[in-house]
Amino acid sequence: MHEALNMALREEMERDPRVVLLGEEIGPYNGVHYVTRGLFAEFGKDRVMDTPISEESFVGVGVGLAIMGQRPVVEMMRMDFSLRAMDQIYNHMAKIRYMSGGRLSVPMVLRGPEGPGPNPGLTAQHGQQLSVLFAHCPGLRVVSPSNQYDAKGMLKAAIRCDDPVVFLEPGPLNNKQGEVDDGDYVLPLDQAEIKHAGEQVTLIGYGASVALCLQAARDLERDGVSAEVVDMRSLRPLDMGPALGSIRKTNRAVMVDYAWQSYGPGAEIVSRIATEGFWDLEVPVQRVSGKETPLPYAANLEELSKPSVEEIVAAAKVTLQRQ
Amino acid sequence: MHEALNMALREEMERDPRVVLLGEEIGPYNGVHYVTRGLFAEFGKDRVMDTPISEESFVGVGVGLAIMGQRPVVEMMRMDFSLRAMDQIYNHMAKIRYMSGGRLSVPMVLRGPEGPGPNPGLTAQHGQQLSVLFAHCPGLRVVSPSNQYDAKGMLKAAIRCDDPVVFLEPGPLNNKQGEVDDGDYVLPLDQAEIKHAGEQVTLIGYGASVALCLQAARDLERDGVSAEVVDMRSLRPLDMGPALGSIRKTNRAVMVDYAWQSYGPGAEIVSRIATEGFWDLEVPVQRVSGKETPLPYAANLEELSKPSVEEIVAAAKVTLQRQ
Amino acid sequence: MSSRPQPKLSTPVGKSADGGAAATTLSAARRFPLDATTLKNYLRQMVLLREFERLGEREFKNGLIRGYYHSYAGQEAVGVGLVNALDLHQDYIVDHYRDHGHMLLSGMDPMRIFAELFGRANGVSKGKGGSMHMYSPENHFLGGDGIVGGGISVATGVGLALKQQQRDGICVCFFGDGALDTGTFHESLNLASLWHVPTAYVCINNMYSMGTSLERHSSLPRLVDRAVGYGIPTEQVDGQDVWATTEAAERIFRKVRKEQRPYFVEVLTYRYQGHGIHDKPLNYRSLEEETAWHARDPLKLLSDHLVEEKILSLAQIEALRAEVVAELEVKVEEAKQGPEPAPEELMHDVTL
Amino acid sequence: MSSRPQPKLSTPVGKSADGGAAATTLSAARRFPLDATTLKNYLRQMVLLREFERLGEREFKNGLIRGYYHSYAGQEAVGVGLVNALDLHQDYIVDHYRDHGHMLLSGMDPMRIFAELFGRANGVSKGKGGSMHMYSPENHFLGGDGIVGGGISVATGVGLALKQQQRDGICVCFFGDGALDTGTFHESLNLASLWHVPTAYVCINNMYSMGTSLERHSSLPRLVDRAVGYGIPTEQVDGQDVWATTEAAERIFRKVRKEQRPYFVEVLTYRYQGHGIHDKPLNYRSLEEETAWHARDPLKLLSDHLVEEKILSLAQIEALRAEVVAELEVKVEEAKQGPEPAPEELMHDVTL
Ligand SMILES: Cc1ncc(C[n+]2csc(CCOP(=O)(O)OP(=O)(O)O)c2C)c(N)n1
Ligand SMILES: Cc1ncc(C[n+]2csc(CCOP(=O)(O)OP(=O)(O)O)c2C)c(N)n1
Ligand SMILES: [Mg+2]
Ligand SMILES: [Mg+2]
Repeated sequence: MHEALNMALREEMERDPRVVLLGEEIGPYNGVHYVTRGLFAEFGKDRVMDTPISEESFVGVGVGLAIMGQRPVVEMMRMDFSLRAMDQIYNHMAKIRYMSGGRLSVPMVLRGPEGPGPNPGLTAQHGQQLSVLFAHCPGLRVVSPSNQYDAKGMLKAAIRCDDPVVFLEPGPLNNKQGEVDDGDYVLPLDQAEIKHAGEQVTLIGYGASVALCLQAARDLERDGVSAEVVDMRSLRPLDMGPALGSIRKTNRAVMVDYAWQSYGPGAEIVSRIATEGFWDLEVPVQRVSGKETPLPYAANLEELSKPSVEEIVAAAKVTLQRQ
Repeated sequence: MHEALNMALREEMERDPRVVLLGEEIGPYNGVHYVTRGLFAEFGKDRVMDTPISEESFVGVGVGLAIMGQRPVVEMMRMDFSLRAMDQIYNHMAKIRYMSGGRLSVPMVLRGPEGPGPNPGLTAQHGQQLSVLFAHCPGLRVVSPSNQYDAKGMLKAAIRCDDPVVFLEPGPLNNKQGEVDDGDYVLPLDQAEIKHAGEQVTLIGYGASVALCLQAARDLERDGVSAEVVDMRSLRPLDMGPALGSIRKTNRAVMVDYAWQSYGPGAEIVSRIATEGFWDLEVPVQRVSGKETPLPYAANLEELSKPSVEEIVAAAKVTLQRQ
Repeated sequence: MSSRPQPKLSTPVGKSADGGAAATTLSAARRFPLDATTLKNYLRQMVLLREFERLGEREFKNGLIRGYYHSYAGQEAVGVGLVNALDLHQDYIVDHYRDHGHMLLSGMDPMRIFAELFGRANGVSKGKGGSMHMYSPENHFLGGDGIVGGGISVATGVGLALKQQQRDGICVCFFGDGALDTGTFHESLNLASLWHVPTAYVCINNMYSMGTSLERHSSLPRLVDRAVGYGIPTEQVDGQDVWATTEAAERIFRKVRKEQRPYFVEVLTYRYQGHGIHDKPLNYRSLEEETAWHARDPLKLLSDHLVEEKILSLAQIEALRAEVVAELEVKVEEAKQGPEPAPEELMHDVTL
Repeated sequence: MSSRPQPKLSTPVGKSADGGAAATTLSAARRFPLDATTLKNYLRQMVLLREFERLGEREFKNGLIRGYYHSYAGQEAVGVGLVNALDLHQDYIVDHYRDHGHMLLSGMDPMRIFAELFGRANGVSKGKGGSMHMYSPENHFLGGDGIVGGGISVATGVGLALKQQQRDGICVCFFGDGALDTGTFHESLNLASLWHVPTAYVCINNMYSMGTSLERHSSLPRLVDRAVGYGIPTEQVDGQDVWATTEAAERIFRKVRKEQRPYFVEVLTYRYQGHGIHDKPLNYRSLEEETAWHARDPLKLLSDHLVEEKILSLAQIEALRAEVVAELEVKVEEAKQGPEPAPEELMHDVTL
């Protein structure tokens, strides 16, 4: 996915001189996850700024730039490190518009990879999926793309958005290839989308878990089960339309998420389905999530800790047993 | 509630010399919310330590004390300020046991008031209910009491617990009086409890929202509706037993929470009910929560932003309309 | 701790890390020429700030104001000296929660500040922000803030933006002595120094972080000594004396503007009231200490001079005060007339 | 920046904030007496650390190790000098992620470290922690850490605990030059100074924070100059020379122990490998620079001396190396035999 993100950044920087990047090792080092590759050479040190290891404060710098009319895009080398910046994110980036009675806005993007990937062995402090920490905070927009096409269009839209946007890059998909549309297009930041049409069960994901859902749908096909895959794309605001519409048809759903299940993003989505889609559900929604433990190092444990295609397939079949 | 908390701290400090307190203005100043009142005079500066405004680091100091066998109780003057300490909370306090393969434990308590109270006008950065940020994190125990009796017994249990405990004190109840049991008792940290028996609808809360549920139950009684009130008490781990048991009887539930609704604690509780209690629910679970905005200052807006007894009563009646 | 700053500023005078002649002493400052008109104007401003807080606290007790109230009383010479040295057509202020004085000095209408404190729709932030959260882009006042140290990195970004946009302005960031204990202060100074950010970091050292005195929260009592690790000039200024604050501010801001480099300023002063309106300061400080500071009250120092120099008589000063109070009372009444915010305002301004 | 530390330690020698004679120069250090047995033992330890990383990187390339691998190669004289100066029956170490060397020196079995790196059940952390997350309470090694600066406040708490428990031990906290850019470093030093915490804060300045050279991430190139704001002694030490590190460590730790006060030490050294195993350092630093540092390789300095003094011959040193490697290969093989963790281990140790 990094090519698409890189292209989005380059295009927006060319289009709008107010767009500036801040982050660790994004300059001469070219970025740890390739997303900023080549941009320092092309745009120079005033627009691609290497930061010391001061997450709280360079997020705050982003807020200051944004209220002054710049368009900062701030990278967290890994989203885990945003734990250091939570005060700036919750109390400044997200709230200044409201606290100022709408007099100021914070057109800023906070982006970086989350979850257990691209490479294995990230361990407990580097591979967390903390999406819900952002999704819970009014004042933010929180989105996560599931493929190259969406990644580019959504990042460009995020940069042009006058609200602060937390752009969650699915770590496991960072190195996923696939050609990138070189057109200048933007995508909505508040719309879920059906990524695979099906009839019998609805698989719901966002970011990296969409890839798992799509694979599960293919596997289920082989077993004669037709699954529909919904990509939420935006966690804040939530667009429940496509999921509820799909469930109206399938009457069954599986929520898939890399995050820890308890209080993860899936909790809100499932509760919305269970209330707004109550009369359409024939069986309980199934949940497939990351296991509730810090990310372990050992290969076998790390695999066990992640949501798997097999679990999704099994969960889908559970929803089909009780008719 | 502060008397009960104060008594719990005093008793545990008398019982166990390893118990030490850290926090802002908890020393000679006697604590902003009275919870540490008198303890500096009684136990002195080595056990009641005033800290500078360095939340990230004095939480880290607590972690260091804990792995060395002390029993630190670290106060956040307001839980909002723990946003500054999220890295220590998520990556150290919660994970050291796991990352060390169980060789170390972190017997530490992080406590402080959350939510819009005790006094009004706390505004956007001081009155947040961030419970879910802690509840999502494996490795932590997260509890919140709803009355003086529970507050004392749960805080004493938290201090004696070998796991790190986040003890969420309901700000709105901080100044609520009520005599305190001066016995040396502890309460379980992982058990929900029925706080008011009823037949027709189940009202579910934790911390401050339990008081709203109890008032709503009384009001509903007047209107001839019998409501049962479940106090979750622990958010991590969740004890769904009492709520599910109650719903098996009432077939109806209202989830009440001061937190922002989207991705708030209620989301997980509702999703658990909607899956594990699926066959017992006759109508969708209703949710009454804090409105999704930074806490506004104006008196009328602040009132509107909080969950109200009226909303709970109305929601309960909605569940009773469709039979 | 004996080296703790005393009212009479017995502390060694601030030395500048870059060796510049940044020393500010009372005498040196007194030599700084301020004409009669300016001095009269400054006195009027100081009276405005002092009386604003008096009325504000009165209305708090009357129940019109809720939550937090942090009085600026005692620190007037800091704001008057520093804010007047700015050109707010191009310069910006980022403040912390003790912000009423700086808002008034940046030209915001007291009526709208009162209205915000009353939680009315005609308030600076439509009644949604409250005492700590007012912003006036027109006046280049970019907010108070409720998080200690929370504005320091934001002000670093504001300064950086001015640089990136190739504008002439500078940014001034106000915070208290307690903010030096927050990591973000140190992170931000390092960034500002590396990036040559034109932001002046002004620590208003009023000797207390809430109920904690300087020597109990700061490992070194001279805060300039805690800001030397960043290769930026630092300086200690007498915050009771408006000549001193004016002289220092004009010189320092000129330097920041010209060299496009950050600067750290420690202004020594004292807050007269408790930390917040409910706080009883005599629980943690002595009457003697308070009296000593009041002996160098910034309004007194200026009034005495104006009287000595026969620029104003005591009667004229009293008249001026009465006039200011009368004006403020009108603002209070006007503010009270404001409606409470419409219910739908609750959900407005969260996002677009 | 010309003032950037050069291999030959051209930087002015560290000065101590408390005025103590804390200067450490090569010459001064060389006068520090270390007998032949000690020196031979130190050489063996340095070889152990160097060869451990060589084998570790080999096994990473063989696919047995995944994720992160941060080599200690080049920094051996730091660990050998400092850790040997501790009494790990009473003292404690809190480390960051570049931790293999310090774990070996604190007496942890290389087999169990390899096993952890291989993700096996017989690893230090049962295979759950990985390279950055190993803890050995028995050896008083309280963990590596993956968060830059994350251990600094924890080490402050460890030192405070020793004080509260009235034990004789001290705590030593290791971190890199990049950690000085994190706010928690500054918060922690302020706390440690206020509370008289017996923790020595040791910054291993290897000139780079990942791909960012010192002068690009630090507003002052001498890190001792960034730690002066806390009223605690600071000192710069030559990290290539084991006499220098030993002399400084013994003197400094004695002082911390005796006075129950914190101390900041900047040890100048260089990492030979990339930041992590995938990093190509020549993308951001020159071959000349690398060569210059290799000219003062800590193993070379010590070997040369041992040969000059006829304590060991080159052949004996080669033999020693071969012997160490042989021992390590056995450990690697033993570690490989370890089973992967049982599946139920996934959910163990999260909470009780
Ligand atoms: C991160 C954070 N921690 C704690 C508080 C509570 N608090 C508000 S003001 C204050 C004292 C700050 O004193 P100082 O910085 O000296 O400013 P002053 O009030 O003296 O102007 C504290 C502890 C806060 N608002 N933010
Ligand atoms: C809070 C945080 N931000 C960023 C990172 C990514 N990171 C890991 S090590 C490192 C560089 C640290 O360099 P230094 O402190 O000098 O230690 P060294 O690697 O040189 O030993 C960075 C940026 C991290 N682990 N934690
Ligand atoms: Mg102060
Ligand atoms: Mg380094």
